[in-house]
Amino acid sequence: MRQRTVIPFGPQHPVFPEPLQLKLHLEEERVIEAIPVLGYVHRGLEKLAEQKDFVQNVFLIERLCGICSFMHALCYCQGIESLIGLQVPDRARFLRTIWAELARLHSHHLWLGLLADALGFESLFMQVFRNREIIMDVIEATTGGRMIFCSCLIGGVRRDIPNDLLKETIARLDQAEKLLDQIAPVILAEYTVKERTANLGIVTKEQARKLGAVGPVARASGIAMDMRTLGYAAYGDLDFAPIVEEAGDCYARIVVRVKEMYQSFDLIKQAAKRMPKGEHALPIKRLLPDGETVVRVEQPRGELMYYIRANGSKKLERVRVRTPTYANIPPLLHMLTGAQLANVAAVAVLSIDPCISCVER
Amino acid sequence: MRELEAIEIGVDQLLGEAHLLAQDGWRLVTITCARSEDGCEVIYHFDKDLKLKHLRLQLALEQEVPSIMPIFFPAYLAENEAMNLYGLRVTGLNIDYGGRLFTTAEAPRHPMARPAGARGEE
Amino acid sequence: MGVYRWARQRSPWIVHFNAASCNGCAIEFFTAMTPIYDTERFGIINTGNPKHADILVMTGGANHRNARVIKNIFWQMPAPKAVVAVGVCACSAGIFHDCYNMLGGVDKVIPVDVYVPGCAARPEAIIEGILRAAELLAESGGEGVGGD
Amino acid sequence: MNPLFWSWSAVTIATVLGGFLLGGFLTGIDRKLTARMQNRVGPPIVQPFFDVIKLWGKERVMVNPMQLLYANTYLFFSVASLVLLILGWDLLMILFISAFASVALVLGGYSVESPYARIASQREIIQIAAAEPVLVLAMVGMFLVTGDFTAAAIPEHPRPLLVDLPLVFVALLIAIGIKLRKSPFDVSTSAHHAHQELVRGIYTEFAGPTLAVLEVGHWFEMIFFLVFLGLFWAPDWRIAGLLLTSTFILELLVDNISARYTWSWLLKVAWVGGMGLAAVNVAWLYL
Repeated sequence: MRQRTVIPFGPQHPVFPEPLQLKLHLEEERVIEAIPVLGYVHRGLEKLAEQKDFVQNVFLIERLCGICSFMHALCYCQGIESLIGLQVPDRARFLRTIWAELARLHSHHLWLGLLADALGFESLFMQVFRNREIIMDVIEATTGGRMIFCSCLIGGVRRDIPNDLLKETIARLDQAEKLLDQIAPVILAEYTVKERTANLGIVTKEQARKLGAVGPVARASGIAMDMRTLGYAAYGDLDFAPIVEEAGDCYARIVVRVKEMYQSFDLIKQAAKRMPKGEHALPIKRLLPDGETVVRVEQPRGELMYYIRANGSKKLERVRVRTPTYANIPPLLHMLTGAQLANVAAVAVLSIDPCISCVER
Repeated sequence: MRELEAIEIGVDQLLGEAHLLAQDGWRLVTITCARSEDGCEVIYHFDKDLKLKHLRLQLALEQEVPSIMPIFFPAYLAENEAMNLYGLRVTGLNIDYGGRLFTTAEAPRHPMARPAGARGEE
Repeated sequence: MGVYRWARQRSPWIVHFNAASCNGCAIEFFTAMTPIYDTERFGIINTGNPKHADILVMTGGANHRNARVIKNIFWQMPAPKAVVAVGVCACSAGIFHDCYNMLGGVDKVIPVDVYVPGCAARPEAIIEGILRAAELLAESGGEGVGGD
Repeated sequence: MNPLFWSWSAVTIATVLGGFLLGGFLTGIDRKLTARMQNRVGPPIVQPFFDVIKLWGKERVMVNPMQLLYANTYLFFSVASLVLLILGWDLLMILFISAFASVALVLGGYSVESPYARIASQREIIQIAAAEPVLVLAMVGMFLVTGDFTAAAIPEHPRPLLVDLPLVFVALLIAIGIKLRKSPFDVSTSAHHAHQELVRGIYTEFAGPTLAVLEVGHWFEMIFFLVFLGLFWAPDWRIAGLLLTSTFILELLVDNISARYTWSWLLKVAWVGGMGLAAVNVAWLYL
């Protein structure tokens, strides 16, 4: 019989900034079985959300995940707005779209950097993060925060982006897009990157559907599923189509995300061009949520779903968060089985862009 | 009060309904567990072409519910989580964390379950 | 010995552990390694291995499951060593302090030498915190701060 | 005492001191240049000395006493191979001594329980298997050109070796990329940062002073291979220096523009590419 090793991959592991633990059963360097051990980040946020009132919850929900905090706030606010029957002003819808796309940009940059790092491609990691800093500067200039924007409110957004700042933002983003033009070919055409990622971690269209893959993982397998086509915020007024690749391997997931970065630049420009005038927030005094609802938005990692149940008081009865990584863990386990150890970090785990603090809350 | 358009089903109908949905190409979005007056409420959310369908299940205290993991594999995290946080009794799990998906022995056993004497509290 | 103190301050190697954090601080920590901030100009290297590290950078608070891991990493580090708690969660568990699964800040589990506030802490603040810890390492003269 | 002994001792001491200083500075330059290529400021050139001194002053944590033995063996054989090369001894023997150093490292990795270090040791064996045959072929080529297996014979050869052994030189670039632990060949340890699946591979379980010994050993290994490459343009040390500088920068450049590869690919490149090139060159000389 061949020798079996069990490698506890994580929770503290250098290629992996988050404490996910995978118990990898190896034969030589081949993974026979992978079992995720969760709970290293579990805080009990859903319980806390029932103890605070629904306005305070926005601040709590933003701290669910530092990378896509705006998306969580957006999704939660949309849910509460639908429960109290509030229509947000047009300008707020467009501003939300801009920030949502900025969040997607910085998240995708981050993912690309971490992937490069896991592949041992240090200089690409550095270049991607250099470009990401431009996005972060824009975020800081428009919201005042870097990781946690605190810009989404129930009834609108906390602050406006004045038109001259908007113009400046677009100029900065053009700069970032030009830098991305230099980086993207390196990722997509570099021999070693392609060899390390193509034909690995394949999830076919059928498997992706069965395993419940969402976001870029599903789109890389040929499923045109993008929650933005539901038309929330200002997405209904903008022109875009979900980006789909057919191969379903790790390389296809890279391609999807790189194209989505360009799509985000484009969406921000469209939104800035069609930015309506007017208020950016409505007061919510004396309005209380009642009933239950399910809201979905497209996070950088895929479909984010909130189930909110209120009872007409200030405190909510139940807030259930289903994050995209939660849905992408079954496809991940599928990818890991049979993978080489060298490909575990780089190819399988990072290609779903995991966010463990989202999963465990 | 605005309610979710959910199909109310009984525990014995669950597997049959799930089977039909699976054949029809629906995707399991997630399973939500919530407290109700006398026990626990489980909502199964399904999606097909961006349309949602919900199955609602009212459970009495200590009532068991079959796992839908054999039909929808992605249920595995959600069911284990419900077992952990709500003390839901799920039977027939393929991957069973024994009600300890997120928490360890030092933490409250079923932290989201009803306070004082209700299901799952020890 | 003087020469060791002198070298210690100039070569702080880091191990980073992300406990019950929202990733915000963890990502800002990564950002601190990259061109705009570049911690390597101070000799700071993210070794990723507790046995090679002088400074443990903690982001996120301690919960019931990861407390053991935090202790484990801390005790694997050879003396002298220091701990930097980055972000409000690592300092006091912040908004999560009364969650059922949280123990509190990292200092509930291991001794912390430098507290870096912020939600999320900015990369400049993180670098400052690490350099402060490196100074502590140099002052300790071999006994080790944050030891027992 | 006879004068030969004194001159050998002087050369030995000079090599040990010089190798230590040069190795540290070269590593510093390596890190600085890498940082500059990545749009960073980078550490001071003397940073590797800070690191080694600091490591030397740390607590002695060892998994088992054998670790110290293997680390010191690694350092000793790395130094010995460089000294013997400078003294111009038999190349084959020098090669075996430098292989001993690698074997000591592998044993050090195997001596601990950590699965990371063990898997890295397996990979290191593969690296040795990939690089050593190329080195042996290179020495056979040198022998065919100079008619002598000693390193001292090479500078006396009328023409630079590069003229006769161009393909061997290219093959050696691959082997030296492996030996210097540069991307894409860096599968068993990570040179500066441990951002790979095996943490720092073989080095994972070494800490404090023992790690310092390994670091210094690696400096000597690096100098050894650079001097070995320098033989290709001996005796003109100016051109050899230029050759070495450009080789060094080339390795850095490749390190910076490629991702790390898997060990199976490494074997393919080293055996098909490296050995193929070297074998063609040697065969051509032989005929």
